[in-house]
Amino acid sequence: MGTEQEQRRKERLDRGIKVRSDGLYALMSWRELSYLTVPRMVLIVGFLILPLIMPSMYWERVISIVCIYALLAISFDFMAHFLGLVSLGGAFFIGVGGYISAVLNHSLGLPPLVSIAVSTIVGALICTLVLLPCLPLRGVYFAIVTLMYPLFLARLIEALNILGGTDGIMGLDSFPGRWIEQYFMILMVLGFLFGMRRLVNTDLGLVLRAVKDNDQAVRASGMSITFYKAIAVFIASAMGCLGGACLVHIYMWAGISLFALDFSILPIAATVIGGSGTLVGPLLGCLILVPISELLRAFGTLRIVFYSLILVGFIVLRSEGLMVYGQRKYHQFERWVRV
Amino acid sequence: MSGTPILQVKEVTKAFGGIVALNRVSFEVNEGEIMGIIGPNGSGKTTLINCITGFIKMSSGKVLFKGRDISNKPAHKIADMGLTRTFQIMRPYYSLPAYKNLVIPLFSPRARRTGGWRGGGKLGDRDTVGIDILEEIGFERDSFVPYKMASSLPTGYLKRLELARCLALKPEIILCDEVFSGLSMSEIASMVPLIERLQMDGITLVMVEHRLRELFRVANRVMVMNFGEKLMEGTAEEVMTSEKVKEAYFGSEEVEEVMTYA
Amino acid sequence: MEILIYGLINSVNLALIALGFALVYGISRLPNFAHGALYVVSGFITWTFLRRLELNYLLSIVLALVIVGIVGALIYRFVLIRVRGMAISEIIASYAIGLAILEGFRWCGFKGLTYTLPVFVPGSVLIFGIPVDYHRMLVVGIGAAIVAFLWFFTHYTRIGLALRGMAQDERAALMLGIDSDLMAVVAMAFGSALAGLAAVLLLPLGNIVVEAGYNILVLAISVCIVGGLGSWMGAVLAAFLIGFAQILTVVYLGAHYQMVVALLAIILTLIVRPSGLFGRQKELEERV
Amino acid sequence: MKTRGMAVAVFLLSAILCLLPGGKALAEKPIVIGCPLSTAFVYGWDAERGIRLAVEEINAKGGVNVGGVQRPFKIAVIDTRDLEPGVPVSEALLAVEKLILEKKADFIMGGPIRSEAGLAAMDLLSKYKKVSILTTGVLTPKYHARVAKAYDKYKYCFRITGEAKWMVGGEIIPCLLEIGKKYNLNRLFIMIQDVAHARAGGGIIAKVMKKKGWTVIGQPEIYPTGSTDFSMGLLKARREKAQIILIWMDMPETSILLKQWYDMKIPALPFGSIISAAEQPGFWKATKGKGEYCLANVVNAGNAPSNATPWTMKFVNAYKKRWKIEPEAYGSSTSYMAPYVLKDAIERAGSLDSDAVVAALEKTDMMGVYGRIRFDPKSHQVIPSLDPKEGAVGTIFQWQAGKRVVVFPKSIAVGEIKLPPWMK
Repeated sequence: MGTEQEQRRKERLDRGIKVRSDGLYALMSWRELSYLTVPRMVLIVGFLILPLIMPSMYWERVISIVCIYALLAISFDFMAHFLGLVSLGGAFFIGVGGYISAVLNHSLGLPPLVSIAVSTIVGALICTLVLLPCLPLRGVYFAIVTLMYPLFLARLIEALNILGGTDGIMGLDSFPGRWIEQYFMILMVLGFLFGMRRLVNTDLGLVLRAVKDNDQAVRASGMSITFYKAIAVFIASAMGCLGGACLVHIYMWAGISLFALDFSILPIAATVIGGSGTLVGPLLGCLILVPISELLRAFGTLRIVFYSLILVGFIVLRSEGLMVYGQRKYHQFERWVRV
Repeated sequence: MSGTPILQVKEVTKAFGGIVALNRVSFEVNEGEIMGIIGPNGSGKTTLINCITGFIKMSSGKVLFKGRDISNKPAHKIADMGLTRTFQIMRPYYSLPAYKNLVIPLFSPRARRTGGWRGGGKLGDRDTVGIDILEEIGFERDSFVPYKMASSLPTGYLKRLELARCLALKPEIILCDEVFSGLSMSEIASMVPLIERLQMDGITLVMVEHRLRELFRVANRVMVMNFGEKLMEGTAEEVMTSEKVKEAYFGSEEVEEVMTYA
Repeated sequence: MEILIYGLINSVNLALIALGFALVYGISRLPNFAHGALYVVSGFITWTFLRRLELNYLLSIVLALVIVGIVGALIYRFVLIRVRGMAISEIIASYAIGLAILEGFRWCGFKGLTYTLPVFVPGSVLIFGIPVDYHRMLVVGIGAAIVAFLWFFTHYTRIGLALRGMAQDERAALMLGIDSDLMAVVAMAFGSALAGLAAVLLLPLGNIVVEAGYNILVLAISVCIVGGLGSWMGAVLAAFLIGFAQILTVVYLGAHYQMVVALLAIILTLIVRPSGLFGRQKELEERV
Repeated sequence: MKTRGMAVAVFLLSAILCLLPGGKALAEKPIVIGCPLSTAFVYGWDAERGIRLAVEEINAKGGVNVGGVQRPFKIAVIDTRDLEPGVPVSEALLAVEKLILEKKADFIMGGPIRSEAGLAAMDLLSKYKKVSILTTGVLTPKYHARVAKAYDKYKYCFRITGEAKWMVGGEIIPCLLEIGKKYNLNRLFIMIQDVAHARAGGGIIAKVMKKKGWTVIGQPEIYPTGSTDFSMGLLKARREKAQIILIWMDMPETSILLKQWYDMKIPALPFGSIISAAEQPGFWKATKGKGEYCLANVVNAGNAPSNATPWTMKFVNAYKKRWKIEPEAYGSSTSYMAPYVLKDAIERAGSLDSDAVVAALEKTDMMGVYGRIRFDPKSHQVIPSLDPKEGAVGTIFQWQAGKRVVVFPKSIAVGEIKLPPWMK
């Protein structure tokens, strides 16, 4: 009965070139050198050329929005995958960064680029301080607190009628030039992307991963976990606040709708689709999701339905995300093997 | 072995809701000494270690380390002072390779100050220092064992990794929580000389154990606990002959056997 | 005096809203972020039965609750069951489904302010000089009845005990032969039906609007967190706490701080006692 | 094989292209009107219907004569979702930019509806130098104040609908005083939504009515957007014997407020300076008559049947025929007038150039659906008045026996204000 039919199973093996070029830093041939650098160059050059080949200025604005969401997505991915802190607080970072930059620009008259830089640092400090008491929380609790912070701040600004109340702060000046705005955003995203990838492999990055893996062991090694979590939250919120500050200067306006839920949900969707843990994945996720949502704009609210169904599909089918799949395909090949 | 007490535990009590886990336990450990703590399951041994190292808040009592009061201080501060511990349930970083597991403790403020286990004040590259420590506690240097992922290491190596984590901090005292449990005879045999070498390097050890035969070979003094209270304290021989210990262990033959053997 | 009456009414409303969420989380550890959507959807379904098909009011309510219960069960069976355990995926998946349902209903025409449900009993009466309408009193009565029924159900019926077993410890329940997935589906169906019931009771007071879904979710989460995620009795008590707190802020502090109170309650509780007032003490389990 | 396929495709493409300009009737390139509206809300789809009706009528009569060439209007509507909570305003601004840059809109009409989005869009419009006529939503006086303050930057922004300052000073307060004289009521209680324009409006009304000798009870009760319980405020009104409750809320929960007011039989007349739920004709059926006696303000005439000008009833009937329902929200008549005002301005300017059209718009003088339409040259705000012959006339109506009866201003009133029976 069926015994003679030989069982076959798929086997995955690393490609020869991967093994040779992996870890050993003496790269012999151009082929190995290109094997490593080509994907990275494609990403960098592609992302830099993108604004130039865009049909109309409108699509350039879409790219700036992609950059903002990409910053948020990378910060979410960094915190969730390398720190174990699942934060639904993208809107919180955007709001804090945006409002600080608006106040600096509006009342102190700082030029946009200066106010963005200052608001990124100050915003990150404020976010870290505000989140400090919630760092020991785990899983669902931390997620819910970070989800509540933006809603709370929005209602607070609305109730106390400060910072321009519900009308918000208007008349902020935009970036000096169209191209400056575009390439400032892109360079920031690429800078943070490759900066984070390097950070993750440094000793500090290892400590953060250890905090996620087993924080009691880190405590037993004489290091305070809250301190290291605070450093990581500072880095992540710096990215978020930068995004917020840029958004405010692109639209020359800041209001309580900076705390909108979209800023929390879309980056997570992008990370899930792009592949969490690879830091490039979320960027890819944004590059896919934001333009799609623009194209579907004509369908009105059906766009959101389509959006959430993609998200549910990716989560439920638990495909590990495009980037992880891409890496696997790039580094390995599969063949059938008789058992 | 100078006689000055390095660790003094006074009247430590801990109650979880109604259950009293520790009931006014007090003892002292002198510098360079190996002290054993034995007792049936649930006698509060691990809770005692957790209280001393600050992982659990004590209900009452004091702990002095080299004369300084460290009761209820945060765990990482106590570890930073040199009072390190291993875990009964091992806690390596499974997602990292073995030598990278040591990068974390070598990243701690204490390691930077003291330069790690053999550093003598200056901390070299964390990876090489890590591999040195691993080699010293029994990871073969030139094999690929230090580079294997922690998740694929056998229990013996993981237990050694726990010890290596404490060594990386250049500790003055290590509280070992059942280092021998779960090991095969051969692994224990190779572990005992390691413990003795640590003692010669001047490290004080407090070992919570069930395997009495190996403990009695290394321990200078032994304390027996039962239901959260200290039953008695004394040299290995006194403990083995005392009636109270027999009752606690209801006359387990093992004590008899060890008597004939020692 | 009016603070007492309307504080009670507000608290019962909050309890009804939060009960479904607390039940689902209590039993299967699943934060059901589609709660707000199920609430609003049951309102629209009842409306369609009532207006389009002219069924009698009670029948359309029962049908709507059954349908919402089935929808809740299907959501769990085909979507959430595959993401059990991963905290972030559960939250995102359930929130995304909720979003899809809500925006889907909005797209196929349920827009504007003209969708309402009639009140059970029109008119109002003066109690100690305070006008209270019959419908709100009815809601308080039904609310109390539901809490009593839930207490009876979880203490004296087989399914109820099985649900409580799973709430205490899922693995232990599995060992005793309780099929945890089936129980989770039952819990989700029950939770969604409760959300529907809350909708059917509270929506006649105003009109059915898609935006209400988001507020309802925030209120449900705030009550469940303060009450301690996992214990539905805690949620009922927390509902009274927040209900009266809101009414007091409206009277003494000013009405515009009302929403701020609910959100502040969440943040403070989570920082001070993550497991909430009545939740099980998880402190030890996390520490060692 | 591949190259041959390419050749065929190219040939086909060019054939289609040259056919296109052949058609004569609608040959001229259409004038594109971009409408960034939140189509999921009554203000959005109502404004869209108004504009669409006007454009259909204009195109039927041959379109717009631009320097001798007849060119039709073409509408491009985009959903800005700006009235939805949780949606960032940048989404609405992105929609405006999509209209300008991708759909190549020559003019923007209707405008983002939420005040903060409208104000934010002003900077964008001045950046791209696009003429925009705001017809619904944005009521805040800040809008035309900014135009007046930085004229050369914001000169492209026009607003054809009424604004809060005139609405309060010119319509609501005189109407309140009239009710006060008629039934000698003078105790006012104010309930407003926690939104900037509501706070400002509520504050001004409280101050002015105090000066006019009315007793205003306590501070205005401010309710956050989305609050679902108004019992405390209504009970306070009852306890303090308020006679008129002024309501300034544009959120769906206002129907909860009205139902509670009716159930509690609060002896006070609800006066909705802005009360979104009560504006729609469907409101009556939805609340089973519980909204009886509620006064609501629809900012401009024509949104409720009245005979302000000969054109008003013509518009109401045309609207009912086209969309099978009476004009719903306060944006419909203004949105209907905007294309006509634009057509008139373009024909006078003779070209689509923004600056020329701005100059022409400033000299607009046209008898429209809700009175005489003229723009203040400095602030580009339509000039309001109580008399349809002088300027744009507002409308306050009262729900009486299921119908929306216009009761103020006197010049176009159709009925008298009535008090609820339990108030006598």
